[in-house]
Amino acid sequence: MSTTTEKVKATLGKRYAKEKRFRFYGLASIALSLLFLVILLTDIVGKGLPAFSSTYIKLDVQLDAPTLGVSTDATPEQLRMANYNTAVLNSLNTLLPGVTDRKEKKALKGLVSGDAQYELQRMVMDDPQLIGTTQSVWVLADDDIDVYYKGNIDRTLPEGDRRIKDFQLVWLDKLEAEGRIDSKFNTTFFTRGDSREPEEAGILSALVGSFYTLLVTLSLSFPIGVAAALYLEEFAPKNNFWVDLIEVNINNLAAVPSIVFGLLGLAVFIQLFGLPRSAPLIGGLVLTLMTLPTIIIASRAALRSVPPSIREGALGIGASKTQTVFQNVLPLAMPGILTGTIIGMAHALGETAPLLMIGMIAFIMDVPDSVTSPSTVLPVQIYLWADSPERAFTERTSAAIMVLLTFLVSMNLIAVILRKRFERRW
Amino acid sequence: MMEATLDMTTVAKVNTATSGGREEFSHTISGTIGKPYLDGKDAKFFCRDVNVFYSGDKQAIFDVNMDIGRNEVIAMIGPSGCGKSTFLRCMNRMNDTIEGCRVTGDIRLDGEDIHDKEQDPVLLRARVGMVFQKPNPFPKSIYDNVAYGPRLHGLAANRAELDDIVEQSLTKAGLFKEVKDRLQSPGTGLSGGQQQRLCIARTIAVSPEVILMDEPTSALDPIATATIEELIDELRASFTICIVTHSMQQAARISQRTAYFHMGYLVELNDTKTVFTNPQHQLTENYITGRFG
Amino acid sequence: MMEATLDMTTVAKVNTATSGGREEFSHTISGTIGKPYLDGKDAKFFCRDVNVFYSGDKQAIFDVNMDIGRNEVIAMIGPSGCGKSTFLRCMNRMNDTIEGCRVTGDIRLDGEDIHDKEQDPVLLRARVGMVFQKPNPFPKSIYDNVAYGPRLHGLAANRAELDDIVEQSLTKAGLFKEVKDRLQSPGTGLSGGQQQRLCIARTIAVSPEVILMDEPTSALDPIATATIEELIDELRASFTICIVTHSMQQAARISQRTAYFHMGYLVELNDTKTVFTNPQHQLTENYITGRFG
Amino acid sequence: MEDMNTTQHTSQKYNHELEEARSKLMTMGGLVETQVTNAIKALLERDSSLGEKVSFSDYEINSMEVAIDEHCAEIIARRQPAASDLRLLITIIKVITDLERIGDEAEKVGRYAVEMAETPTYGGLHSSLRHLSGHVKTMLSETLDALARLDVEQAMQVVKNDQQVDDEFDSITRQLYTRMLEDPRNIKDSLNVTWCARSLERIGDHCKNICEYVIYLVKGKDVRHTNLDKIRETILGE
Amino acid sequence: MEDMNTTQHTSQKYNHELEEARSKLMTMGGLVETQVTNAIKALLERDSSLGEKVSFSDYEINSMEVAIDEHCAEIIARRQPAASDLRLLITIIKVITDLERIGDEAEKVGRYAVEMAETPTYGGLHSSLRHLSGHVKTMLSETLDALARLDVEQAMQVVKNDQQVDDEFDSITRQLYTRMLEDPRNIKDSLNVTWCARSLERIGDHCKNICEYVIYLVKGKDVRHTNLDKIRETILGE
Amino acid sequence: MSTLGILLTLIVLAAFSYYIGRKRSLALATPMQRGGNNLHSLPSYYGYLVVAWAIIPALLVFVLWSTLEKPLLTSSMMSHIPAEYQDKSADERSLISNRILNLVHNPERLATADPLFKAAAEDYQQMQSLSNIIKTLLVLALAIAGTFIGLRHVKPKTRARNQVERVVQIIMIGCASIAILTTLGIVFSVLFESFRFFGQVPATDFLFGTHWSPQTALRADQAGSSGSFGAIPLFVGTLLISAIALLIAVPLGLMSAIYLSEYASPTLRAYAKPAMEILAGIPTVVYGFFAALTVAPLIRSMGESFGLSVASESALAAGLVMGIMIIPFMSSLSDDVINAVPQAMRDGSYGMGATKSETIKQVIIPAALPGIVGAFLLAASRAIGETMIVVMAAGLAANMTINPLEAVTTVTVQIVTLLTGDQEFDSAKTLAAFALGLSLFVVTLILNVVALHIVRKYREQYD
Repeated sequence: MSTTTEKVKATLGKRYAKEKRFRFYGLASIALSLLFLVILLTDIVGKGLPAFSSTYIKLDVQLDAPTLGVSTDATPEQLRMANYNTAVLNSLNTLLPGVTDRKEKKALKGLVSGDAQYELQRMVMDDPQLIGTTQSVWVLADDDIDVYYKGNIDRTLPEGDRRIKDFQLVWLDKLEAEGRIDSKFNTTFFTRGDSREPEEAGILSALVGSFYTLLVTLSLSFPIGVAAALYLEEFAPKNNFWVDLIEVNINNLAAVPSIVFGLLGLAVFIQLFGLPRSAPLIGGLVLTLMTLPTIIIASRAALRSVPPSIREGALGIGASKTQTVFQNVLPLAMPGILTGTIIGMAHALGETAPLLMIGMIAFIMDVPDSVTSPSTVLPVQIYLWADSPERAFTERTSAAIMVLLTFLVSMNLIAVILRKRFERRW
Repeated sequence: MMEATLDMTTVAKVNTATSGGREEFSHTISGTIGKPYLDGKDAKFFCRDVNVFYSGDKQAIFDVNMDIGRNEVIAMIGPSGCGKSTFLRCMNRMNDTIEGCRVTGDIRLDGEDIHDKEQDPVLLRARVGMVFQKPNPFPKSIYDNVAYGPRLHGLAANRAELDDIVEQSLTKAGLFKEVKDRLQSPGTGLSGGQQQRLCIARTIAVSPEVILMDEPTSALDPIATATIEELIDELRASFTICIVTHSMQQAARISQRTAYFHMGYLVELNDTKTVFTNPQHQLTENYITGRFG
Repeated sequence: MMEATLDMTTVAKVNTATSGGREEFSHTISGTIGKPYLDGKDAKFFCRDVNVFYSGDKQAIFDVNMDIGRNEVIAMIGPSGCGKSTFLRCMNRMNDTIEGCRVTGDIRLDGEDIHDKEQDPVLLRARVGMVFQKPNPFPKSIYDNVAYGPRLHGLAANRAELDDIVEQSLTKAGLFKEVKDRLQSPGTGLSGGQQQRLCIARTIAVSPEVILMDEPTSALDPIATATIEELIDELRASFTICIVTHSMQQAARISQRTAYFHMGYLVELNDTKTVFTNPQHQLTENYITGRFG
Repeated sequence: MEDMNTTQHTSQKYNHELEEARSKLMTMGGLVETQVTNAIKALLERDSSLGEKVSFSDYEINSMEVAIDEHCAEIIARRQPAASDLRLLITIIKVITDLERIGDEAEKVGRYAVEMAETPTYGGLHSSLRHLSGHVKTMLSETLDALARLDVEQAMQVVKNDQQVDDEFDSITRQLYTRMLEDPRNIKDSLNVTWCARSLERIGDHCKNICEYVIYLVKGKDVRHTNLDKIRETILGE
Repeated sequence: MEDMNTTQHTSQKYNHELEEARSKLMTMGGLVETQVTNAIKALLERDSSLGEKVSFSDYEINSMEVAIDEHCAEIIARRQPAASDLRLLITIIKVITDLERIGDEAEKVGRYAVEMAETPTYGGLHSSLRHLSGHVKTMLSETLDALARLDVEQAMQVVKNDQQVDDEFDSITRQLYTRMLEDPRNIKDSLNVTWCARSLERIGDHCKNICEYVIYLVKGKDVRHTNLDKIRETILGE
Repeated sequence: MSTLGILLTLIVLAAFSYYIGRKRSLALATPMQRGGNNLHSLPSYYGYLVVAWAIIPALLVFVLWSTLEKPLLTSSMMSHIPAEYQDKSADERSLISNRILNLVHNPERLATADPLFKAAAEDYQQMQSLSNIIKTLLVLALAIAGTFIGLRHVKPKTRARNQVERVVQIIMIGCASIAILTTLGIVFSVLFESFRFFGQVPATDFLFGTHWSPQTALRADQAGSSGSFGAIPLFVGTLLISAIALLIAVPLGLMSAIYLSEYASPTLRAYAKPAMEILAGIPTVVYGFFAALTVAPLIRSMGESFGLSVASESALAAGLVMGIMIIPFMSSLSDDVINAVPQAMRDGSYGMGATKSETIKQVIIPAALPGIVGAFLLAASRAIGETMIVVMAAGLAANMTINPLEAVTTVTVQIVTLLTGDQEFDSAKTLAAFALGLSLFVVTLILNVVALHIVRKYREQYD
């Protein structure tokens, strides 16, 4: 046996031990990273799941004309201004009679959400014939009650430490015994805009706002991004000062903190051009500038992955540069470009900081109807709710996060599928 | 015109690259030895004083003069970096696509100056097709690959005509039998040699007059190489073929004339038989016999 | 042992791939023709009934039997996909690094079973070096490239010894003169041929007994190729060399014995002279003479 | 490998080139055979014009030799032949030398035929000469046949027959010697007959050489300067 | 290309192989020269033992021919030579055939020398034979010299000299004829001398062939069967 | 016509002009053998050429008009209001113009408006509709005229393809230049406001001051009325949180990448990689939420159980979560650079008898080092610029400390705090945000440029 063999043999044990250790570090890193992910997701889901149901209380409301102050033939305007509040109060009083204490009275009214009277309003305006009848209506319970029923308020705590007092508990037990309390799927969350009252707060306006914002972003950044990438990758002269400058700029912009884009939007779009604040248009513009580099870089990578032999082949047959690029290179790069675009859109969808700068942080109840009307977006909504102290808002924040993540995951999934599907052609 | 250029005396002191360093050689290149010129009638391409410069002052080709005959296979050989590929790419102006590449001199295809302002490089490339080192079928169906050129240049008035062109081109490229049942399957699914023949079919489809081939078999195994070589010989009947190859054996096998390039100079251009049995220039002899330094 | 394996009669009906489709050939491969076995004393490698399977049931190598002699250059040739590279990679268990690859049979290096549990692939690879198709110097200095192996295996006790090993290895690889003034410059800065010689020097530095080469010149031009071939001939004095090449001419030039593989079978293993002037098997003859179908 | 490779090269052109070399060889063989036949005919039938024709026709064979040599060199340079192809080319290169020499000998016989046309008879020599030349003619045509069909058996037969030719030549020589002793006037004629017989014998030798090349070509084994039993052993035994 | 390629191949082994082929050729040439010298010496000095030695030594040359042929075939198969290298190998293949034939002729001369050792004198023929053999010896040694030095000038000289040898052979034939007429007892000896002269003449022919190959090797032009003026024109004029 | 209407009309016109352009070229062509003709370009290019003539001038005018319309109309309106308003300060005048525009957009309020404003508003409305009509007519006329001019260019000899391609290329250049405009926009907007800030607060105070309290007093006589703008505590805070984040992300990310690309089985890779990508796809606001509501309390309670005092908004919580956020960023960048190392390099090392970890440590990492350094710098840049996590999980108190258990604030937090809510654009407080933005931009710019340079050099090595 040669000396080499002997020398090598002498070191082998140590080398294999090192190998094992190194391997373990790698595995541990992955495990740890994924553990974080699991903790994060379980935490959010655990917190957010309850928000998809809400507690309702059944009231028997007498819709008599005098109480409401209107008759069946009242104009819609009159119907709208009618006094539904009293009707709700009355029905509560009937359910739980004998409440006299001022504090308790206030608490009694607070059993149901402020939305109860609007629920009645909608019913009556839909069908004025209801006036004069007594209707059994499920109305939203107050957020504290909701939280209680989801088991997040501990009855065993001293009274002073909990938001629901003993007398309220008595009422609730009574109502529950009568079968007047039930938990239903929380449609409000998806059909309403923001609200100061957690039980009435929904994400619809934010969703629509996000949709408009993304629409603007996509319709600007995709064509511009692809055109820019095409130019830089296929047409631009090499070693040209301006082209290098553009390249450096794009690469740099991709890594500039998003908040700086917010500053740009604030200073240029709002102050200089005087465009309306809080509008999806501005949000979209800012996000366009922000996602453009991502799309350009992804598109360029996709273009670059198309082998040069394809270009040479087409040129060699007598296709012009432009024909080559548009007929041969671009279609091949499209899956990559689309993947990049979807990922860019996903980033844009999750982006918060620059939108704070341009005032999309406003409290918006109404669903925006155009790209210029004031609106907010989903992540900003999350940010706003996360700041609210109510326990019920925490729930809804998590729920909103779940909705947001669902969107993001599905977008990423589409991107992955797209990539998988078309990668095979190479 | 022959007399005018024959007395050109570009005497250049040539450094032959050795694999290690550089060693000065005493051989000089003064004009081109052999038979670089043909009768005016026979010449398809006519190249005089072709010089190519890369970005800056780097000169890649020095005063190359040659005629390329109708229906001949002319092979260009020489060590790496000798400029054979660069020269080939002058002929359909593919060098235009390279940044900073400048070509001077007179190159005529059937008497027309290809560098003329009126001459559109795109049209030129339809007349002078090119086949590349790596088979590069487009990731489309076999049919669409071949139909690409005719569509591009509007050569077929209708579908039937296009079908006809595709079939003829594939047949000429010796591929029709093998693929006729799967014209709609992707061209990238073929084997390497078939892909290269597909690329040849694609080039033929626009009925070029000249086909340039840049090491068309260097990515293929010996079997596929043999098939392509055989095909080239058959194509000679209809096209003029210029082929760059790093395998001198290949040049020996398939060409009628062989051009030996050395450091940007065309050292010798002669009948292939002469080049391989009795080369006239010492540099050619050294290269052919494997005396590299 | 020779008797035991000689009467093996793996009669296989072979489909020879034609570039177009597949055509049935009437030639059968029954054992290996020629001189696959050497005297026990002379054999460095001893391979019996080697089979290689890729993931699933795909078999790449069928019952290969051969001996490889001390200080000989054995060349393996055959059409693409014939299994020559796969077989080569059995010999230093590089196939272990491929997912789902399984090797059966008896391969012995100096009588030791390389698949033995006691046998360590790391140690084996120190004894059986490998040079690859593409020159792959590490992105380190020339010195560090060569010193990589000795450092890895702790072959040098001190700096002076290491210097010595590096110089000797570079000298043997015919590179020392060219790089001695720039040992600290990166290995990737060398030319292709020099890079490949650097890789050879790197392999030599751990004083292997056998060097496997997998198409070591396929990425190089003829000049660099000639230098490497010359080097291989010189290295034969100290090492046993197995080389896979797709160029039969190369096999003819550098080897003492040539093995012809066909569709996973070792068809013929014979003195190179015999293989190239008077091959014994029809398949070998067909391949050598360019009758591919 | 039992037989010559009969499958086709992938390169049709290569096939064609080899085929051409072979057919040129056969053409040359045919030409040589005609020369020999004519020379013998001129000799035996004292046809001086035919003899003259033979002696002037040699240049054709010569130029064919040069052309075939060149063709083979070109194929070697361009095709890098190996194995049977290479053996074929080397065989051709070797064989044509012998064919050319056969041609030369035929030319000589032709020249002597012209000279001897005047002589009334060769006496008893005529039949011996006829015998020898018949033998040589057969040998040549068998040789060319073996070459065309690459028939090892036949080639070996020819190699064997050469001994007979040599023996016949010896007997002719002896007869001539006797004849010269008998009558000095016969000396000139006898000498001419000797030269002719000598040439015919040499043609036999060349045929033997050619057949040895045929064996080499087919079997890949060089059997020149080996005795017949050994050849048989080498080719068939092993 | 004015001269033969003297630079080295990148492959030392290739150089070595070619060098070996050439040196084997020269060795064979030397051997043949010795044979011829010895045969002539045996003939002229009536040394029968030397004659015997010559006739037994031919097998060496024969086996060398086979070995060189094989070596050249191997180089062609393994190295795919082109240009001057290829011409060198083809030349060697061709030249050794001629050398072998020269050896054969020497053997014959040796055999006749043994036979003729008994004869007291060749009469006046002795000096003619000495003259002829001197000429042939010079021619052979010049040929080998031209081959070794690839000297075209000298080769052309040899080609030219062949005519002289032929002339001398003719004169010897005439003398022998006269001698035989004079005294029939001389016939046997004279015939033997004729055979020897004939062999020597053939050696001259082979030398001429070899020199023509040398010209082909160096100049790449085949000058066989061309007359001398034309050769000069082809080689030097163009 | 409304904007949408005009655009739709243009699209219809474009389709029409394409059709006739193409048709016309075919009509002019003379057929040659084998289906070809004597046109320079394919017929569709002639169609596109006509489209370009029809659309581009019209579109340019349209965009120009639309941009200039509003400022021009406003200024003309302002020049029509009575002189006494003309003398007012710029702020007040802008207030007035806003009120008038408000009226214009809400016509139902016109009835109750100040007659003066009402007149102006009505005037404005008239001018606006007039302008709209002119715009519509002009655009359509240009489009039609363009179509005709374009048609005149349809001749067999016209190099339609070349011309169309030139137009396409110019459009692409325009798109690519947007990147420059964006950078310029950032630089100028941030610089401009920063200069105004430094006009009020000396740059040295900003850069070297150690006290940050931007709240300007409500009343002039309050102490520290001008606020203090020493940014050092912010920088320290930013660096502290970033350092914590990188300390977590770099080793974990790098080792994960190594394991995934070199060791992991295909199955593990198939699951672990997308899982890591999910981590990367989670919006920062979610991390912020997680940090503020889950991690921070957890750290606090854990710290308390060890008897340490931990701030409820500790740097550690923010840094930790930020680290988690950056792990996939780091790992995917490292993965890229590791995969860029050619397989041949690995084979070379294995062939020498190196173990996997030796190959990784001695060949792959050194080969990938520049790329990894680049990835590290990019990760650092990302950490420094990260906003939402720190806004939600880090404090507002500008403590100068390197104790990770205390609350610190960062540059981005301060920008958000200063710029959300009501702002006056002239106050130092608001402008300070831009100054902070400038420093943030400059720092990340330097990091990015250096990192990208390194990465680019690295890539070139293996391309």
